[in-house]
Amino acid sequence: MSMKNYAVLAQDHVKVDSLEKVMGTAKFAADYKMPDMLYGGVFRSTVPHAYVKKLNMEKARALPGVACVLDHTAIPGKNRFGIIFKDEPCLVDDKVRRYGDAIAVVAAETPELVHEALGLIEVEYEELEAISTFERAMEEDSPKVHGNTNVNVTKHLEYGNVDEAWEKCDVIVENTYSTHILSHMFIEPDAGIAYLDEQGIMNVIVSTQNPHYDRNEVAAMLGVPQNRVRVKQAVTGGGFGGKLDISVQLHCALMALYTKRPVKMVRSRSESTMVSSKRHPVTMKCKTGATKDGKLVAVDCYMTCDAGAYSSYAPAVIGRAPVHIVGPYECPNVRCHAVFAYTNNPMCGAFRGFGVPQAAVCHEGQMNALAKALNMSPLEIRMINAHHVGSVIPTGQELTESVGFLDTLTQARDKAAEVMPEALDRLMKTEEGGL
Amino acid sequence: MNKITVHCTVNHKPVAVEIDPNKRLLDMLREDLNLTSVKEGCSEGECGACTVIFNGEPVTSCCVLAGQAEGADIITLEGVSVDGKPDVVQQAFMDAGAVQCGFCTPGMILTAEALLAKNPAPTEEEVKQAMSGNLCRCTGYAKIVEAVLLAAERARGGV
Amino acid sequence: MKPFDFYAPTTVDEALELMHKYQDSVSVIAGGTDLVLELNEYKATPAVVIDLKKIKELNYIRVEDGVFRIGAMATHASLAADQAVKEKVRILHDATRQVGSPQIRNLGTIGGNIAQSSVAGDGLAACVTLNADVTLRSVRGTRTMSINDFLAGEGAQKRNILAADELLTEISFPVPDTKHTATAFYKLAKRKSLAISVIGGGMVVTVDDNGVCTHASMRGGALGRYPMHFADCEALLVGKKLSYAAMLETLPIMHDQILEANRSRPWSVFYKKEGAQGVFKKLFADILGQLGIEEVQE
Amino acid sequence: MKRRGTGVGCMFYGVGNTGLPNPAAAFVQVLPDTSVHVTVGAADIGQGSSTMAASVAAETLGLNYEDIHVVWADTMYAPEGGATSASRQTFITGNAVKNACQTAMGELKRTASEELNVPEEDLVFRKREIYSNKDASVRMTYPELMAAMGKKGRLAVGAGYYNPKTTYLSPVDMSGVPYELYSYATCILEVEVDTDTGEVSLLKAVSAHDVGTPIGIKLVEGQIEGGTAMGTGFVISEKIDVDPKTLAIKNPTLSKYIIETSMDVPVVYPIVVSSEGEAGPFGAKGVGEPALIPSIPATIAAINDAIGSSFTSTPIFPADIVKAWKEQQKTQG
Repeated sequence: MSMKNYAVLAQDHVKVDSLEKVMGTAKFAADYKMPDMLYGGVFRSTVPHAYVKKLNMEKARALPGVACVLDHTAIPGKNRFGIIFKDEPCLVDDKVRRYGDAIAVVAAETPELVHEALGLIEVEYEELEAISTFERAMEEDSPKVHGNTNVNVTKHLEYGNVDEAWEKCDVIVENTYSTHILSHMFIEPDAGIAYLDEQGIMNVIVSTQNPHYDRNEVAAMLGVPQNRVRVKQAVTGGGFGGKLDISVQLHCALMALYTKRPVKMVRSRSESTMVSSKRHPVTMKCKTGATKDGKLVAVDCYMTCDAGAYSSYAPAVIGRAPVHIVGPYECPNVRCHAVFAYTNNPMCGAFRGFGVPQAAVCHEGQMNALAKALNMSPLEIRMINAHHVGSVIPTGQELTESVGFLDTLTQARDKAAEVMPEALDRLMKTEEGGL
Repeated sequence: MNKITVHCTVNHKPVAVEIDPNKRLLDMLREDLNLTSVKEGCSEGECGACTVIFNGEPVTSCCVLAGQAEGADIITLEGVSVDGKPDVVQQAFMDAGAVQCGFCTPGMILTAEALLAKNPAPTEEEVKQAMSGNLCRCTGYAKIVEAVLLAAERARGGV
Repeated sequence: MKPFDFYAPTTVDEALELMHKYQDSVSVIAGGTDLVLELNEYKATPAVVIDLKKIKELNYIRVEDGVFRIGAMATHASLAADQAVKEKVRILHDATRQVGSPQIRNLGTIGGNIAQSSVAGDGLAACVTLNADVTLRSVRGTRTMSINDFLAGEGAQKRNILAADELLTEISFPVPDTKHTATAFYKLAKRKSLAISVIGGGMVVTVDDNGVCTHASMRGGALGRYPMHFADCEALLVGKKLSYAAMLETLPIMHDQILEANRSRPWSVFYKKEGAQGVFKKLFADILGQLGIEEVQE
Repeated sequence: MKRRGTGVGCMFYGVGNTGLPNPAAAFVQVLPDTSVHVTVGAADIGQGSSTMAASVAAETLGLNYEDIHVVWADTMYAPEGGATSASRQTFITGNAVKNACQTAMGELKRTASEELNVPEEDLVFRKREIYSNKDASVRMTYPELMAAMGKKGRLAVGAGYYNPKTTYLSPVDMSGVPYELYSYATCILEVEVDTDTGEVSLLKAVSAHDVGTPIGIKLVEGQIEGGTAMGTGFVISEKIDVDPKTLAIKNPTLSKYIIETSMDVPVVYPIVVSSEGEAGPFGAKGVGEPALIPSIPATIAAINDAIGSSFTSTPIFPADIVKAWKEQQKTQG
């Protein structure tokens, strides 16, 4: 590492939040307690796709100790939110689009009473066909999850001339890659507390990765100016992208508005995992060509994804994955066509990497396949194609600084030679001779 | 349901808590005694965030009813620090960079305290074993294991 | 949690009186690692909860007249740490030291594991492989029976013979003669800690002075409702000179038995049958090593 | 039988949102006693964005890390921070803090220049001291400077923001400048596969990350170690199961969704690689997501290397491994 002589950087300092965390005084959202505080809970759908025909909240409302039971009619402002497309309801107003959609909310004096009240709410559904695959979503006669198409978002990247490039290739490899749906499993389940302060400002203290976005959504839902809402991030127990969407913010604020009392919501592990976003499962059909020297000539990838019931960060994932589909390698001809669909599956969203982990499964698989076909070592083919200052990526952008890729390759190799020499030997060998 | 009174020692002080029997030790510590360092991450004894030292042994307080604490000696993270200052394990967690989101930290530190009380010079493997009931999603455990070894070394007067 | 009344008796007799009084409306806490979760999720809704932790007379591990006697309230941690168990009964040592996590092992008890009779109970699989005896007590009396008979019975919970007012108090089995008998347990799971067994394989083998197998017990936990009994495999070994090759010959039989038993679960049977053979290969190597018969290279 | 395999995984990662504006801001004030308030919108979720903000402020202002107090992620007081996502806070909030500090330094420099009689451009602010880069003996302490500021009725305050230099991408072919800078990484990872049971043991992983300039070494290492573990789990243990009928998640608990314990993770050797650049604060780039990515393809490749399989899909569970191994034995036998 050659670096400037920094006074503070590139050294170790005790993190600013460490002391309170090791002392146990750090306040996570569930740790807040306020006088007169209520506990909140959500009545959720147990079907994936249905119209709500009847909703009976009277028995729950009649339970002593229950402060409010609210459905979508209680929302004073907008009942649609979402980081990019506003397609998710705070409380279901037209139809249920996934298992676990929020239909009603309850605030009561104790968590036990919340549980009991939720059990008293009655709902009647008119069930619709549930779309559970990308393929079914794309069929013309399939029911539509939103609007009149199940196409959530598409992207097309085109660079160079892919169709003409294949004849310049000495070797072409073609494979289909797929990744699965995963959960962030941040250790702290979602939680938050909302209250109106003495100035009438709605305060929301919440476990979140994006307080300013939360503020805007709470203000829109309440129909008040953004400066009448304060969102304060509680100490947050991990996120990994899973706390970028709205969790309890809107429900807490809505009930605090109606009851004029602080309302705390703490999701159980199951509820948290059930309704927070998931990693997009992506299928990538990819054709890659190279010269006999191992230089990449062309990449063509068709990418599809079942993004689940709501859009969340899908437009961000589908924007990022094509740009990264070749990996950190030079390639003069690239095409990537991507289609993400709405289904009634669990909602996918932001998860550490935004589609690049999925793309990496594809581009690294293809590099290994090429190495095998060309009888080169996996390290060698990567070095031959590595980005450097002056390389151009498939959007036409030239890289002008800070491209340390080759250094990561050589430094990883050298460290491996030291700590895992036999393992590195296997990597340096070509495929010849096989196993 | 008849309320019960639980007499126990919490963080070196005797307490008597009148409580409904359908509460867990976790609830009693957090709600009745306001010891909110005890975290609830999974409610099934899996993540270890609610770990407390119970009669000298680390246990997950979500798997214990409040009534079972009768007569017990219980330590939470609030009872670890010395005169409001971090003890050797807490300091080592800070110095080793073992704290990220911090939600697993209380359980991690208590498990480490219980380990070091019995085994002041654990091997790396023993530390990994001892900490294997505390899930962490941020650190990959490397710096946590490092912190426990560092604390052991410092406690023995090494550094 | 639904409301309930809570009792923490300090003697077995006191506990039995309470169980007799409240019968079906009682839930008993041995370790709590299952019951407290069920209570919390409203899956168990008893009117009365009886905690056994305060009953000191149920917490022991001792050897008496060549018999291991283990109190129901002995924790997994205490069994895993017990020197006699480690030296003489590797199967129980290896099963209990891998239950859940350190925290769970400090709470969970062998009696609870057996009384719960869950599909993937490691302590249960080990005790079944050992063909241990269990002692049950109620105000009506005491009965001792083999653990297999215990599991075969239909009591209050349907999962074993225990009546509503009956308490499992002791597990016992003869101390193995480690010169001639070896025991082993292998836990195949999805991770190295905090894991539920995918397969918990247990094996006990006795040989005579000539190395001929005189007794074999082979069980596979989590392969069925109760630890699967590979009786035909055992029969094939008994009377043979023990060797890795001889032991490997049992695997096709095991394969077919698992395939047959899991026909209704086609999605899991492939791995169960292949994985079980992998598990038993490790057990064979372990047993042969303990008896000093053969070093098996993996 | 136990077989070992090695895999390599590489990646690059554009820091910040893709071809979209995504600014973040910061406020700073140096108080009369030289302690500092830095206020940022960035949500710190434990990864260390606030520690980063304190470090960048201290480096820029010429103060010590301990002098800085950071307030974060309270919309009542803190300016827009944007999301803690896309590995963007070190780059974007870091630059915002640097810009805010530089604004605050306008008055500090003017005052120091007057007091020391040194042109502003020759002044060095470092570790609580201000001196001339021509003659280091011409110097004053920060408290002396703040006293002078007080006498002259000047305040050291600044607001700053930063928006990455990107362009919107073409709707036709996605051409344009999607990100201002990119992080790079390489991971080499070794596994041991039990062909009888399909169990995978993660042995060692070397993961080298070009972060431009590391703000803090342990901060970067912690990201790499955690990311590497999460990436291996991505391949061999984690999976959400969805009920085919209700489309509900069947395993929403930590007992059924399997993340790694301290006994499962590989031994990770993190390598912090630096590279030269001007875009990030002092050349720093993001590492949060890059930390995760390369161990995913490296794990797949290592398993394929160990048993000669050609897995192209995740997850790879023990049953898949046993099946692949058996099939391969069949074709070879």
